[in-house]
Amino acid sequence: MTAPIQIKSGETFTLNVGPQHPATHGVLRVKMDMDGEYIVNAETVIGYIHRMHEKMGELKTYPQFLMNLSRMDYLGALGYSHGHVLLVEKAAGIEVPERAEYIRAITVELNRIASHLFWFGAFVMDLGGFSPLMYALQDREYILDMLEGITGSRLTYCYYRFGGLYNDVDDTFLAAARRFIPRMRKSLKKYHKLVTGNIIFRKRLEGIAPLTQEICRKYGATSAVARGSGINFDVRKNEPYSVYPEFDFDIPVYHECDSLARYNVRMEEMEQSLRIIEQGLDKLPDGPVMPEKKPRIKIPPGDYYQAVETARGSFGIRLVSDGGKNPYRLKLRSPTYSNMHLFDESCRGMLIMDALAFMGSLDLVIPEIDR
Amino acid sequence: MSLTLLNVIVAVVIAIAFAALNAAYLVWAERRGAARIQRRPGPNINGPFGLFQPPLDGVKLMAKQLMIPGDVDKALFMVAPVLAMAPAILSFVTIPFSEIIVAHNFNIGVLMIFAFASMGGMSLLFAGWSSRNKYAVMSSVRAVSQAIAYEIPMLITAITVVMIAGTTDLMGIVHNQMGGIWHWNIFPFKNGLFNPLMLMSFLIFFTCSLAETNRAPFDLGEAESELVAGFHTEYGSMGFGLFFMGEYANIVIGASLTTILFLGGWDSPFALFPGVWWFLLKVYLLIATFIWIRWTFPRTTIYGLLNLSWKILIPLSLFNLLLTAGLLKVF
Amino acid sequence: MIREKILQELQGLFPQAAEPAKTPPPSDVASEAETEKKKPKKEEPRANGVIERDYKVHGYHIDAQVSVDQLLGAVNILDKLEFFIESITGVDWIKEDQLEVIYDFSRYDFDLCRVVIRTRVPRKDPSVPTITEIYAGANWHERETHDFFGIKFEGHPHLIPLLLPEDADFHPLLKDYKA
Amino acid sequence: MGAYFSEIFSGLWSLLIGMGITFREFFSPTVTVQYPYQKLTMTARYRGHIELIEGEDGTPNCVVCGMCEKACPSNCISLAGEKPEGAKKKELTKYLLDFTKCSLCGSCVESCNFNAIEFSKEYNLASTRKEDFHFDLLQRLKDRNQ
Repeated sequence: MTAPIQIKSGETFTLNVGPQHPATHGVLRVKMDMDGEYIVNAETVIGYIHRMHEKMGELKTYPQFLMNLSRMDYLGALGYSHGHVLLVEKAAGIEVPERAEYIRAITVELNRIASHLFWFGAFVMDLGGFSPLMYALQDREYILDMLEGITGSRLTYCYYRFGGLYNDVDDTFLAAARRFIPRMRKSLKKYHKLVTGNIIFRKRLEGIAPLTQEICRKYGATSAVARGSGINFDVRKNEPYSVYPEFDFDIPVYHECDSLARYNVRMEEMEQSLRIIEQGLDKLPDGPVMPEKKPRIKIPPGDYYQAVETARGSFGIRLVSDGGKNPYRLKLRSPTYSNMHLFDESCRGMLIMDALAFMGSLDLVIPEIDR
Repeated sequence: MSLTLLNVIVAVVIAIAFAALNAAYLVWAERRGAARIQRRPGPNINGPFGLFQPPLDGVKLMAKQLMIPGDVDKALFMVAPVLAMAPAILSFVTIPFSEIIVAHNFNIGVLMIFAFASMGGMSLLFAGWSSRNKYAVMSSVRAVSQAIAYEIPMLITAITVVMIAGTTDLMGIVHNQMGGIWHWNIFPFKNGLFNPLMLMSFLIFFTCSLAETNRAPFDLGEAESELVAGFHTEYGSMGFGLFFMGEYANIVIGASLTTILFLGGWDSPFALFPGVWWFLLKVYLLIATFIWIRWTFPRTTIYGLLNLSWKILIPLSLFNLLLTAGLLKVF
Repeated sequence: MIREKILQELQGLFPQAAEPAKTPPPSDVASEAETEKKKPKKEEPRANGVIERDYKVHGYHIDAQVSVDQLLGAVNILDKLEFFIESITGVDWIKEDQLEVIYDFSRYDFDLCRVVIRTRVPRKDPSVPTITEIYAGANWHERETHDFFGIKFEGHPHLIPLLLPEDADFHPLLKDYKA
Repeated sequence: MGAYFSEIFSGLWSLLIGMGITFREFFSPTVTVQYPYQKLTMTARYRGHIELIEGEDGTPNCVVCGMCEKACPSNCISLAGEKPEGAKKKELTKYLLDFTKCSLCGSCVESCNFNAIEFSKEYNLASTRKEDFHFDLLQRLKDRNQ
């Protein structure tokens, strides 16, 4: 519920939400000027876990930087690694075996579902419902087990290599992935019954925090934030990369612009990811997952850009090369950085509980904002 | 005279013991129940089924240092937790567990319980205000508006029942419902009086007792994802422990009152065991529903909660009051 | 095609380039192969102008280097054509004693076109006008660039450290920064 | 007026459906693992910290080429070796792993051409002291053989 800002008492007080606050999912701080429960003004303060990945990128060689990408966003790590390897492969002209690209797409989509599941749970927990989180984590656990079986890690994967993959997938993974798809579809039905249909839940989100397309454009919002506002934008479709053109999937777009629309977009995205995984498993070609000769990474001077659709939106990575062993400059454009930025402007006049629900609907991962 | 006094003192001691025991083991039940809903075992290390967990938690709470932040209003800060616990215990005095197990039966029992219940809202206001914490103040303001919004429909539904029974005496209300399950107030046929809306009244009363005890989905006072811990943010040790116990004691009171007003008190549908067990069974079933609801739903918003009260519960309960009054006149 | 339109509009910023007879490349729209061949040989800074890049290699379509004065005009053109802002960043060209500010823009619709606007400022006194008036979302990006490179964005409403500590007086992405 | 009541009823119905779901979950079996009492075996590709592989004669396969040291992004490996008189290959004298910095990327194992290092399956590592994670892998190899 938003009200026009009118301070009747002429008195406001400042409320520090964070850096340690249950709703901020990490170390994020929002300085809010409040009039009672209404927010008059908000200023987001970030940078509490800034690690300067970009400088690390300049100091390390190309392969050494591989593992940093997964530390950016610990929930959807593979999407970020995917962007990095695609960029370097494009710039250095490395051919990637088809099987490797398919496995990348499958694992990225699995990771996207895992990330969305965690967001789903955490979002409902922001609204005060605790059990859905446990159900979501239970489903996510299947994905983590599968990915652990092939990558060796559960969260911060370092699986992709320039030219291919660290190792091939095994039959256990393929069988588990096939089993996972129907189970996940059943779970999604359960979530829709338990949460989406719930009257309390709907009342809390319907019409809350409307974001116009103009605001999305001025702030560069992507992912479900843009798609919930009726913008049909998904890098996988708009700027096809990897083997995504081979798959038949839809981009969910909702025109309500409110928090519920953003929620619906993500829930439907999980179903679409399942479709991609299903097709990927069917189409998975045989062959090597790395080129026979280990590729040499020699990048001609110039600058290169690659955007990928991660679980949190359009992740862009810009590489300025001077032809050396290390990147001359590596810029990581993180999607939640832009998505979070519009919070300040949009939350004015909202009640604090609506603002925090709005914040949850943005799907924040703080290390990804701070880099 | 002195015998009555002695009687009351003994009753209060028993009530405290009962409340404390209930609070401790309701926490255990809540944790186990929540865990089962979420498909995990819950506390299961200390003792069989984790049954030693509550006393150990109590010891831990009591062993902690009683921290009083420097800027607080000390008197109010200390009074608030006591004020949360005391009315709940005093309410136990008048609750009839069976024909004979009642500490002291007042002929204004319903009013007395409501009077004590509104003290609970005051304790939250005191706690939040004296803490000098912005979150706590916001929480206490919410708690007060919530308490006001929900006491009205709750009282109106209670008055409906009082009108049917013709007495404010809790014993009398139960007596009025004796004689088989169809005589309970929850069902529409009652002593020749046909009122189709009594089930709705029951639901209204149940919802209000959820809100009145600050239980999810109406736990706006301590909405942990917004207000950190709400009114008890600054409390630690037994201060927090008292709030906690008070909350659970209030739940027991709320469930008992619902049982007495709508579910026929100790009246047994079929006489398998004595009435007091039937009473406790009904109360604990209601409490189980409280727990079940808490772990299923997300929290409402403050305006959603007020809308629910002023736009739905109050009109409907008023309508039922009028209807009942009319029916009483007719039959 | 939005690509041709934006190319035309951006070239409009360079009046001398509009008459190709007078000034030959590199300020003209040079073909990709030509510039690529030239680049490695001599490391002289590129003159201002608009270049169409090979998307398959570089990942963006239009690369416009403008002077500091032309920046707002260029960004205004993009805003008018409904581009959204991706990011703002800097590069430290220490050999040429210059700092480069790079603005990335892209589109929401399926008419794919990524535009890069870049401008160079001297390292000594790096200052460019802010574009927060046009794109409100540039706010944090500019603050971040100020953090990392010390580039001043004239007219920025709140130019204090964002990712670095509040009292930071160092700029870690400068090439001569030693921790 | 009709919308008012239909909203109340549909709302109540949605709440009941939700409660039905949690009710069913209440009676389904638990899925968690009671960690310290119950342990899972790690998968074949699980990445613990690295461990030296020994040859048939009990000495490490390592030839002290230093590839792993070079490949490591965080400089957590330091090794030394010497060539004894008359021996064919260099012999490892020191292999230190600073596990506090390691991010388990696998670059070292990948870069090794002599099958000298592998991932261990150890995950029960916890300590309050930093020094506990400075592993002397050569010493660990000796301890393992005893």
